[in-house]
Amino acid sequence: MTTTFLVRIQREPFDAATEAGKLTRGRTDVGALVTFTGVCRGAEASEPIAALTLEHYPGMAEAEIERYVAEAIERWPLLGVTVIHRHGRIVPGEDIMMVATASSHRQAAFAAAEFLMDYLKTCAPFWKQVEKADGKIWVDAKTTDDVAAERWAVTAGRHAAE
Amino acid sequence: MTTTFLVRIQREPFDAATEAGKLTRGRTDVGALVTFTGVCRGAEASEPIAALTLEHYPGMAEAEIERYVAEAIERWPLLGVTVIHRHGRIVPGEDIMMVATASSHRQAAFAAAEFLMDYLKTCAPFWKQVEKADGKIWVDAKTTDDVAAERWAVTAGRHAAE
Amino acid sequence: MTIKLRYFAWVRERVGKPDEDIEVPSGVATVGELMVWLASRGEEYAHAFGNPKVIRAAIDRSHVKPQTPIGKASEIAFFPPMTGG
Amino acid sequence: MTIKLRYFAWVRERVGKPDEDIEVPSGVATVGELMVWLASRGEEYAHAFGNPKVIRAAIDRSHVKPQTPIGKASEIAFFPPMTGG
Repeated sequence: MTTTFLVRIQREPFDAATEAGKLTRGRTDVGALVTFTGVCRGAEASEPIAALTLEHYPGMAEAEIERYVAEAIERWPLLGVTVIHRHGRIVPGEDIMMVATASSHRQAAFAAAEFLMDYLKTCAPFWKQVEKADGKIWVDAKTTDDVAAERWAVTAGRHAAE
Repeated sequence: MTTTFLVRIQREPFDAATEAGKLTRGRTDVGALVTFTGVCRGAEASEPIAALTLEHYPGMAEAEIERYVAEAIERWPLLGVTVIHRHGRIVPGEDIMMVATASSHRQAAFAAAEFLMDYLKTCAPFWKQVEKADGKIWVDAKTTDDVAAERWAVTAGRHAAE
Repeated sequence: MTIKLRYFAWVRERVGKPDEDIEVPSGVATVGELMVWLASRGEEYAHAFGNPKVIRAAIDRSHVKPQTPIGKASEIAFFPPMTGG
Repeated sequence: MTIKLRYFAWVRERVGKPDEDIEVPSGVATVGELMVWLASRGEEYAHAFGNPKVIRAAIDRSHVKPQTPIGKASEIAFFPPMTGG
């Protein structure tokens, strides 16, 4: 089983559909394709925002995400994984990031996509700042995201801060 | 909160990306979009297949899926749900069906998409027949699918066979 | 009481028709009893309904269990476990 | 020993620069001890590192805990909890 995978950090917008489509094109072993798209909302904590700006740690961001992808491929029978994450200024309605997972069966594709999202949220070195009417503020990390990531650590956990 | 939803049973191919895109277009309250696409594989139980044919129960298929969608909307804060399922002859590499869920947050979108898939697999009146070298055979239902659907029944369960 | 029966997938193939109208005989009160009676109607029916445990049923387009009363059903469908998605 | 420090998000804003090279003073062996020492370097550092519990660290681009020894690190980064995705 060959697993194709792609991790990309970029300033430019991407087309989630095109990227996900590449995971199934020209092959007939994929039975399930799960695509998650994170979209910039027009409000944060009930207050309207004009935009968000994503800061990241170049080099570490790619390396860290590639580690989660490698672990996902080890855990589930995946045929393809794509992770794209933007940085820079993003306005409401634009896509921030995407994860796509392809497998023969749906459980693996769903589990891997959720696993990747949970780790991305809590461990990938990105920070969101939002532009509100009264200035720019850094978004607080959510405890619920830590809890979500911890559920995968029962059997592995080597990507938690060591 | 208005939830837009669409359930369609059709013979014709569909474009999953276009359909999923409709759930976010022109609105800025969606933060998470999960798309599941079920794809016709070139093999079933390790034997190559030429095609599969999906039979369905017209009228009941739509009604049944609409019930799961209504339950998903009740359980999770969803902003949009799309379910499209094909019937008729489908060749390897073609999309069989899709589920797309949009929400402000990823957990709801993921959970609802998995819930809908588990019920579709076990309760929506569709039957797959595959064309192999030695003739046409009906695909057997999987026990693992029943188990997957049962995990949602702990708190609701009213869509199990009553 | 006349009821429309509908068959799908291999149940349809074994019975040899997609649907038919029947008179429910007296003494047949539940969906399970209807399957037992159907199995007695000839070789093709015996082949289709010989093992009722593997057959699912719906009354008026809602899933039902074998012990469900036929009641005022106007359409009863029989089919194997679903394999869509 | 010279080490490159990198700061991100509000840690960077409070310190007032994205990175700097420092000499690790003797007696500072762990990442946590380094944060305590950094907090003593002036008002902006005190503001950034005054509450080290809310700051995460990475050595050479891998997450580490406060008790992790600095060892032969060439780059140590400090930042708030991540909020990507």
